[in-house]
Amino acid sequence: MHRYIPHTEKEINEMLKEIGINSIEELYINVPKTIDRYTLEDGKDEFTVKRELIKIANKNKVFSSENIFAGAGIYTHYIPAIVENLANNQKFVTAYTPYQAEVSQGTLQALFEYQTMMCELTGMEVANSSMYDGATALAEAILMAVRVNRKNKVLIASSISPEYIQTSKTYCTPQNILIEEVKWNNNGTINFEDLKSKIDENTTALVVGYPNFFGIVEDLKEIRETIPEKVMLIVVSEPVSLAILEAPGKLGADIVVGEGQALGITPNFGGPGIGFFTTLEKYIRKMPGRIIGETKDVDGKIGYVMVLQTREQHIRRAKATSNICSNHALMALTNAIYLSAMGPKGLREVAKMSYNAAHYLAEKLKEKGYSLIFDGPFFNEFVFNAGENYYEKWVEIAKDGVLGPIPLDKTLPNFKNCALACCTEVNTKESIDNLLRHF
Amino acid sequence: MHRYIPHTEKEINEMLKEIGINSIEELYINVPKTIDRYTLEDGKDEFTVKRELIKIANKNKVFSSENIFAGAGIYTHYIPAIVENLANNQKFVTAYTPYQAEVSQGTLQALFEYQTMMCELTGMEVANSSMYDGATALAEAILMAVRVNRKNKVLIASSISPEYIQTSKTYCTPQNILIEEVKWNNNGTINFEDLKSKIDENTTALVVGYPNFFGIVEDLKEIRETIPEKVMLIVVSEPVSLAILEAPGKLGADIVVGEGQALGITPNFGGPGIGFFTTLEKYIRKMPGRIIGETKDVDGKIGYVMVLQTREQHIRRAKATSNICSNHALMALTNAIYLSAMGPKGLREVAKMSYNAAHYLAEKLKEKGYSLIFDGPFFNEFVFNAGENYYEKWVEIAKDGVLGPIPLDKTLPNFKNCALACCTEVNTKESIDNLLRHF
Amino acid sequence: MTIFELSKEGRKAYNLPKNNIKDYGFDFPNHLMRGKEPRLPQVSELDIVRHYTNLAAKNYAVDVGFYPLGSCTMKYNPKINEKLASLEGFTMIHPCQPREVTQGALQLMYELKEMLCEISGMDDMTLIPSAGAHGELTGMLIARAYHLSRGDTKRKKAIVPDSAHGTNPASAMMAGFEVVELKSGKDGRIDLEELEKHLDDEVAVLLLTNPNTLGLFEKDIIKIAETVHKHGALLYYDGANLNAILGRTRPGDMGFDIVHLNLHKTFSTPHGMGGPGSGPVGVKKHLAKFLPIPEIIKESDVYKFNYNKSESIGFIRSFYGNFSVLVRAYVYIKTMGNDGLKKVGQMAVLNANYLRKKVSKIMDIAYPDMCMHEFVATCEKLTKETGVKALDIAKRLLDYGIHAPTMYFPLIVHEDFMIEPTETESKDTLDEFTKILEKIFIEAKENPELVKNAPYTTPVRRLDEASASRKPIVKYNFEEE
Amino acid sequence: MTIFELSKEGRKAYNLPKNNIKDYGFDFPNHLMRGKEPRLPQVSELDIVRHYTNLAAKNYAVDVGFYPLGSCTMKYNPKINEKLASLEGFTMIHPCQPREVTQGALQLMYELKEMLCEISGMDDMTLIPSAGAHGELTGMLIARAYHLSRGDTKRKKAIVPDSAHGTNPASAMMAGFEVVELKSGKDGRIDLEELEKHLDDEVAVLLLTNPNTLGLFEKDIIKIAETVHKHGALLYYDGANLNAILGRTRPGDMGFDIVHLNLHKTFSTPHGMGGPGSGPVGVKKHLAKFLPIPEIIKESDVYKFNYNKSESIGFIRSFYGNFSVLVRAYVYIKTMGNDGLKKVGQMAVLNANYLRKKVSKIMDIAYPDMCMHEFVATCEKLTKETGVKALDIAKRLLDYGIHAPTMYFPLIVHEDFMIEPTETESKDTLDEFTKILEKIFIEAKENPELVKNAPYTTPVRRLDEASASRKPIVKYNFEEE
Repeated sequence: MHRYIPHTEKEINEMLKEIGINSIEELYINVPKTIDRYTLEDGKDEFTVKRELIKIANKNKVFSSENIFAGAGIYTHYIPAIVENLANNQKFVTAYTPYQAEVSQGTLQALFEYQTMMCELTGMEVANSSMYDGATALAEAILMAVRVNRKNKVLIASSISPEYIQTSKTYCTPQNILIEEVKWNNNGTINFEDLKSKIDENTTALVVGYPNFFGIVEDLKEIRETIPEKVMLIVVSEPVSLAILEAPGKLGADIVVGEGQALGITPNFGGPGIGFFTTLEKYIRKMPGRIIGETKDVDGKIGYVMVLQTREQHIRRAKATSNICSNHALMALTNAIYLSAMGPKGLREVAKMSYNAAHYLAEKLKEKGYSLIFDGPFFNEFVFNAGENYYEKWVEIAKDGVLGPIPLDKTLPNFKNCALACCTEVNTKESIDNLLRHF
Repeated sequence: MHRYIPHTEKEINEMLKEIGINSIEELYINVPKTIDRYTLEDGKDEFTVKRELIKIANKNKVFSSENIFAGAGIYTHYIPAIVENLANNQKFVTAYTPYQAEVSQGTLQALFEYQTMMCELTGMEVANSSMYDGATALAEAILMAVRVNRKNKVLIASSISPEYIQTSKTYCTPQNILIEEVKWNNNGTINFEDLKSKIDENTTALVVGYPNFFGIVEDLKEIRETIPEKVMLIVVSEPVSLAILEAPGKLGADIVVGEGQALGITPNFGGPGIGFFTTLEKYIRKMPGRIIGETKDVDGKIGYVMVLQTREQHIRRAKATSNICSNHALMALTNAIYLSAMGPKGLREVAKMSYNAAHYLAEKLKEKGYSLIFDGPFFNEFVFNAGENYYEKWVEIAKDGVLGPIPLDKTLPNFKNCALACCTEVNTKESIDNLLRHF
Repeated sequence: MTIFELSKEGRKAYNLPKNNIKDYGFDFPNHLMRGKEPRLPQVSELDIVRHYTNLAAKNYAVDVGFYPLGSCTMKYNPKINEKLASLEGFTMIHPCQPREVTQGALQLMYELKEMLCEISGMDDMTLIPSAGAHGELTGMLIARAYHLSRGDTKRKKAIVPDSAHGTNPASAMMAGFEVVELKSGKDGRIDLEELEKHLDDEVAVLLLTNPNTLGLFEKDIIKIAETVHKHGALLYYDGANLNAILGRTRPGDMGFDIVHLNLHKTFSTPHGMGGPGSGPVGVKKHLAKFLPIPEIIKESDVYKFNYNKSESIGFIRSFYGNFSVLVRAYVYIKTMGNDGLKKVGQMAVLNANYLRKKVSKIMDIAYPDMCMHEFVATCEKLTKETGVKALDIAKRLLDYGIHAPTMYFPLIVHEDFMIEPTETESKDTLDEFTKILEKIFIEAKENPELVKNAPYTTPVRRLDEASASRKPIVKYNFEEE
Repeated sequence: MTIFELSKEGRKAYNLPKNNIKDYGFDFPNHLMRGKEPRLPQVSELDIVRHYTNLAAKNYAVDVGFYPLGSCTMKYNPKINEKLASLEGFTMIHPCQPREVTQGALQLMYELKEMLCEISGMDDMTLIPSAGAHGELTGMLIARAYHLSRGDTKRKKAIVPDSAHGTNPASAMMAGFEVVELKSGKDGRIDLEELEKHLDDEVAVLLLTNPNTLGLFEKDIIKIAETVHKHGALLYYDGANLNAILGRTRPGDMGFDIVHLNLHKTFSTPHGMGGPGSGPVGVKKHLAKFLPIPEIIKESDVYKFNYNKSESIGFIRSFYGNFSVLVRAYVYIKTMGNDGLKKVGQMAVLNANYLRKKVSKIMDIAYPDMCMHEFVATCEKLTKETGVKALDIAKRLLDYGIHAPTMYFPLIVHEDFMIEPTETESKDTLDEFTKILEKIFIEAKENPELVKNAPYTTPVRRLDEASASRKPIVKYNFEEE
């Protein structure tokens, strides 16, 4: 038998006998046989599979971290060794949703602490314990805003990640929610005139980036003051930046969502990362996703359980706040371990170093005659005109071991020859100078 | 403060106050200050250290397993992924000697099971739960034999690994134990005439390899019948071979020792591996090293403890059976996990495949005109004349990605141009054919 | 103790590299600069290591023992999958790297898609959905797009059996459908007549799980498919229970138009306390154009993403799905292969039926037919007799070191357990489980309070869930507040 | 349950590659062919995973909690060390690879040797010894070789203080010395006069641990060294307690001729339930030629092994020592550096003295002087008063989730605890320990039986060690026998 299947021939026979049948075939009395063998190879031994997979992995170029200047939602930060070591504990990895709270306190407490950390970072009152990614977190935020406000128009700054906007549209269209985009200014922040002109009675919420896709930090205070009180402010944020930027919760955000990959998760070719989702206490019963709460056991000992499960599908079915069941809990744990390792000061240092590195790169590019597209204040990403045939150059230097700023024109045709540059604490002066040699 | 040292300034002051002193300096009233700073660099961050170490690691060539034809005590077998995964459990890794048995049952039971497995493999009655390596295990075996027999001459087949012989001599010389080598025959087995001529009243033990350093399998039965009953038979064995070879315990061995690295431990540039040590029950109180035994707790529940500690240094001091304290327990665990994964049939398959691969290589080499030095039956290693300037060729093909048979002449000057070839289950026909292209 | 209580101002567990770059100050307006520092923990590395090590020790997991959680397929998660998924060539690649230097990742995804198409009997597949429910939503959006593309705008209804997973109706609703519940027949299966009654030209899709959540195979599936198609609707397959039919039949062969798979169930990727999972969606040829963006294609030996799909439902998340999960599933399929997958199906069904037979001696089986990978048993009689409920028995199982089965689901059975052993459990384990269950039933009869107050030996005892939801405390209450 | 009891004939957890080589049969004589198959377990992969996962859960470890095992320096083992030591460039290299393709390994060993020489104040070093005791033996053999090389054949004695680690006399004996015990002075330190009495031209070496096992620094060390040297003997340093003096003084500076270090103590490589450790041995210049074979050298930027040392003590094991352990220590030193190591010493001593002060309020400190990294306390008074022994208190500590300190050692104190907190523990942890100890003392006075019967909450309760040694059962008893 196979090494993952423990049955011996003897046992199979004993079991068939207990069931009262004579063959495996009889187990399938109710099931038509429509296939006897797949057009797959037969199973291979571990050694051979390992060799094959290493071969495949080797076809992917692994850039040395300091030579990565690509961000756009997925960031290369240094991940302390303890993060991987602890998150790989198989008692976390091979557990499922904590349906039996008494034997899932590890999961539950870790997620409870994760929620707390996300509330602290965003300045919000409640967090759920994870969405799939930033894009779906935003889509769910919009759906929730509509559940709260019961109006069906949502404004969204065009400077949000195109994939986030598109995902939101995919989620919103069947609900007849109208998504309207708001233009940006020359400095990359939201255009207030356009914004004002689009707000109407039917507007449920405004979505802005903080920082936005172009790295520019929106003035949330001014935005909050500009839009009517009833219009909910949904902020898409990048969590590392929140170590230096004022918490959106302090500036009037109603929902803060975003991608949490930057907090200790490897890039994974884009997934899994994690969507974080925080909001105000008053909306908690309208919130999608899993929420963990503190309680006591019969002996008065503190413990943790899933709360407000009546919002969820297994109870509420078609009336659930969302269809999320499996989420990204292991990634929430990873975030929590990372944030425990960095603490407020470490995270601030990461943010500060990322900021400095990006500004150094921008300064040097400008010195070389490359122009930045937006002149607003940016965090660790910025868009610049990279010159003719940048795409080809980019592929060239990638083969050479440097993952340069991402060409934007394939995604955003208006940004011809433009690139989105990103720096973090792992980019050294030397690696930036090395990148610059290609410009 | 440093990330491994939790003290805050505030706490340091509180602690000094509690002690009743004003400065760290005062802690050292009894200690002269002879150094203020080492000529070392200051501590580096994890990211930087990681980069430096990867750079160093990359200066070592990692051969693809199927291209490794070097053995000589360290073997390249396939190690199932669970072995690493489970042995890396930090509750094993960061525990110490099970002084508090009640909270060390994991360690104790695993070692108890390891002892059982080694007894099964060797056919012996008792095993300790580890020595440093095969060489020191042999040295300790000789010392034990002398403790038992109280005679000071030990015969050792010259066909044992030169490092094992040398180590034994290092250990034996201060005890005035005389080690005399016994020659080999043309077929690589022990020369019975030389053996007989060297046995005398003062002979405590004979040491033979099974298989020996040249891969040749000695006839233990004939040897046992040849030497007087009182002369202890110490067998140095290779554990994988024991899946197909008769257990030395069945052939009259008194002590069986060897290197256990082949059982699931990575080569590690030679260490850590593990020395195994098995013997007969009647010698248990003369045995060196740690031994785990089964017992019961006050409620009658089965548990495990260290036994016969009165043999050990912390109690017996200068009269201890040996000075071994720290041993290679984690490697014993690794052996046990590997043996659990392979079972009797898997291990036999490993042995059989290794045997076949080595015999295929030998056959092809002979076809090409290379001669084998010994014509005795071999397991998975053999010595052949590799031709003029083999050493240079060997270095050349190593740079090319093949770790060829080990040149012997640097260690054994009599074996000019000879090489020790080794195959295991990971060497495929293709990889052997590829090696042969260089011959 | 929470990690926040371990925190000490000034303690640290980090040490960052120096980048030798000057300080640029900040050019944000003052009111956008952070005022109060987030109260993240300030702890040492050892504090963190112990905290999470001790938390993990409080978890039950597949690696600890039997986890017969029905509908969740808690099978063994092979360590080689974890090992290979952690290769830097898979984890350390950025999604925006040029395709010239990510051909391995693209090849793996392309091949996985092909293999999953073969296993499910579908023509095309997307690997993007991040969970089963995400796959369901994707599937429902495809159904919606399909009907709209034909100008058929009145198909607003989705039919969902009353035994279905809760995510089915929730996902249908999210895709804009009105959900119509279909009552199960007396034998726990779809009642064809009842179904016919619900089918009209407003029905867009019927969602089925087959075998269904009772572990019963819908024998009439071919007829069901014909009927659904006859009415112009689509048939959707919830792949949660695919494990049961591996090597025997395929959703595509049964007539399903759309299917989602749960890689974290059938294909052994770990459940991670709730995720990440992966819920690829396969479709028949006529629906391929609606699959989400991007699709992965192969053109003269080069693997590429195609974003140019005018009729696609669009983006359903960022990037390409949960790639690391895909790697694990790929390794699993390579390891099992055609022969292994067939054995998986067979042994999963054998285990379930064996356990069903054994459990039937202790409590009633809800629908005592030959089951597939799982079955539903009810302790209603015991409850009436002793007051001991399914929940109590579940908690008592924890005392004996076994994870409780799914309870109180499907909703059409009362005081029930949905028990799925999976193929990776041995007869010994099943026998042990039966023995313990038997013991608990005796306890319940002799001393019901003992069972009602269980568990006793767990890290915490029975928790007050009701008041936790009434007044939710969902974050740590910092003392200074 | 043992893994043997899980075994079922025909179950398997392996799957080997095919090598496409024909079967050669066997050409061994029949009587050398295995008769009975070894009764290794036949289990599935999941069986193995659960077995070892559940075994590990029964272990206390540094990663679980406070482990103040005196003399063992149970400090935090950083995970980055583990991670980097597991790089294939370190684990998957064969010791016989040509040096042309192992320069990284050789460089690391060479640099580690240099760094350890600097830290210990010695001139040369071997990294080969595999444990502290192996290092001691190596050191003793060097002492022996030194005297013999001078033709001084009558130096047969090694002096060992009565407070020394048991390995000291055992190692000296193994090197052929006759062991002479030196009684400690009233202050727990070496009594110079007493020492002088023992020194004569038959003494080869004095073995010292400094600070000694009472945690006290031998203040007279310079004088001791002079005296020993004056008599023609050598001074050996047992490095078990090196943690205490990091950044302050060095064995070499104190006049030691030979020193062994414990990388698994001072340099944070994990203890692995007992090993593998590593016990490098450093010597002053005049002894370098006696170091074991091979030595590692650097010649015009090429690192090499040198086997050509005619006066060497020879081989002490195969190959080059525990290389993987060396990698961890190298990473640790790089991480800590000059500044970090100094802090290690300071905080280790601070912690010990703080704890000494706190514990002194509960029980007597054996030698109440300023201590170094550890101290010895005795509960003799309590024992007389209540019958509760150090062992009982130790077992009761386990109930409170703390590993007991070393007990009944050194032998010169009774009912004692040797407590070494290490620098990686926080004040909070020390305070918590004190609180628990206090509680146990109260328990002992109010209800001695409670403490005498401890532990209660551990995986097993107090075990019968006596009968286990009387009739040792040292392997599983297969039923069929």
